[in-house]
Amino acid sequence: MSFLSNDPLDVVRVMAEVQAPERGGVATFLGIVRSQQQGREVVRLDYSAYHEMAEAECSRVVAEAESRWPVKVALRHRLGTLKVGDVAVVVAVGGGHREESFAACRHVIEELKRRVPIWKREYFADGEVGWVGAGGVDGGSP
Amino acid sequence: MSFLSNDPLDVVRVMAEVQAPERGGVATFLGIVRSQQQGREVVRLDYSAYHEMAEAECSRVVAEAESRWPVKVALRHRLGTLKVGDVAVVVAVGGGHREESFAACRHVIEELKRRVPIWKREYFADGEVGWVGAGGVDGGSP
Amino acid sequence: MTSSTASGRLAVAVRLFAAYAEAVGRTSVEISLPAGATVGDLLTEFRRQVPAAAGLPERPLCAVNLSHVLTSHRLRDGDEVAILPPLAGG
Amino acid sequence: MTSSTASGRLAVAVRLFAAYAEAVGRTSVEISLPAGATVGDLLTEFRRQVPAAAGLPERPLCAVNLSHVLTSHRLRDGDEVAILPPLAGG
Repeated sequence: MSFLSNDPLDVVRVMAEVQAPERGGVATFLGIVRSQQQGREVVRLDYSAYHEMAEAECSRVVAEAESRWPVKVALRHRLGTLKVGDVAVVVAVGGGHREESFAACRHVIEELKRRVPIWKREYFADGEVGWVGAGGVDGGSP
Repeated sequence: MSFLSNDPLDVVRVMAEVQAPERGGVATFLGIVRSQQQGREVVRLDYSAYHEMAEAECSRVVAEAESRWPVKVALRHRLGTLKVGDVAVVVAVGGGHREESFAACRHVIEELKRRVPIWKREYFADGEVGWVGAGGVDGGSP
Repeated sequence: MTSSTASGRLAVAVRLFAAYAEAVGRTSVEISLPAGATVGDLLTEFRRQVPAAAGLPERPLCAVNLSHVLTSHRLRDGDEVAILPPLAGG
Repeated sequence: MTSSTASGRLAVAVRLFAAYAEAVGRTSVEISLPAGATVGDLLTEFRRQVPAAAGLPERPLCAVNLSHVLTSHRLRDGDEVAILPPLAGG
């Protein structure tokens, strides 16, 4: 199974992956391409990744969440060119209780942003193009 | 618009109601009929409501969340006979930032459980039938 | 709904749902109370007039005109009062 | 990938992505280092050999063999080292 996809994400299918008769609460997060970034109008985005590591890191993030909470996690991130309104990431978590599902869902999206090597290039309405970055400190992560 | 429905909930449609170009994060919660309740096997549930008040209270819960956070909220609860695996409730929240979407989504499901007059009758595999209740204290709420 | 403010009394419609409707065997009961009566007074009068309500909890969740209220809430003529079993939505 | 442990040196493949690949003008560079070298040593040597890397931050996010590491991480012959621009997934 791959966590990365160049095709539009099938949100319903990702949510279905974590549903089961013993899991009463499904928490889901969709990250969607916004029309504005820091007040500037975005036309489209290009997402790219260090594929092998992004897959490995997604797998670790999911495994960690599933060992910390009694839940099932599904995670998918889209790559390539996305337009405003497109779904860039889906995190779906099914658990017996909503507290766990919410906590794990939140954790997975935070860890994805912090650890998974994915980059995005923004194309603005004024013609400018730029890489999006959030920091970049020593050796970084976990 | 009605928050209560006797028909199966259209999760995709409810999620679509809160998506917009300026809302980059959509948090969703699905409450699903579990196969087990306190270790007993459930066959089906009947949900009923004090309709007029349930609609009014859902409306207030949504309005409160939308005034507390800069988000759009969609809420739907199913009534009638549901079988294991059916979706009983959908809360979808779209916001500019995921913190707000998660916080509002969690808030709405908690308030719904605490305030909206909906009841459920469980039909167990062993033939027993019972009303589900979580407490019932003085004049209760908000 | 009987209007009886002229007589210094008020009339309210009591609605019952789910487990409570089943226990009492009715979904609605009209109750007459002295002016100034509270939801707590209504509960007392309701139990007196409806013996089948004896099994309801001492202080159930109550709503007036579609909003949750405390038992200290003062009633007005024509109010719709609901006695709510423990909620179980979601 | 050149194996050179016999000579007391090690060879690693440095991979570059996104903004850094663009800045340096390459996606991969082979670097030879003394045995026992750390990721920090690699960064120093990399900047020396690849002048276009001067614009990279002093202490970028680094990964070895698909896992995040600190710059104190000791390298082994044949490691794949990635210098990662600020992450922007989600």
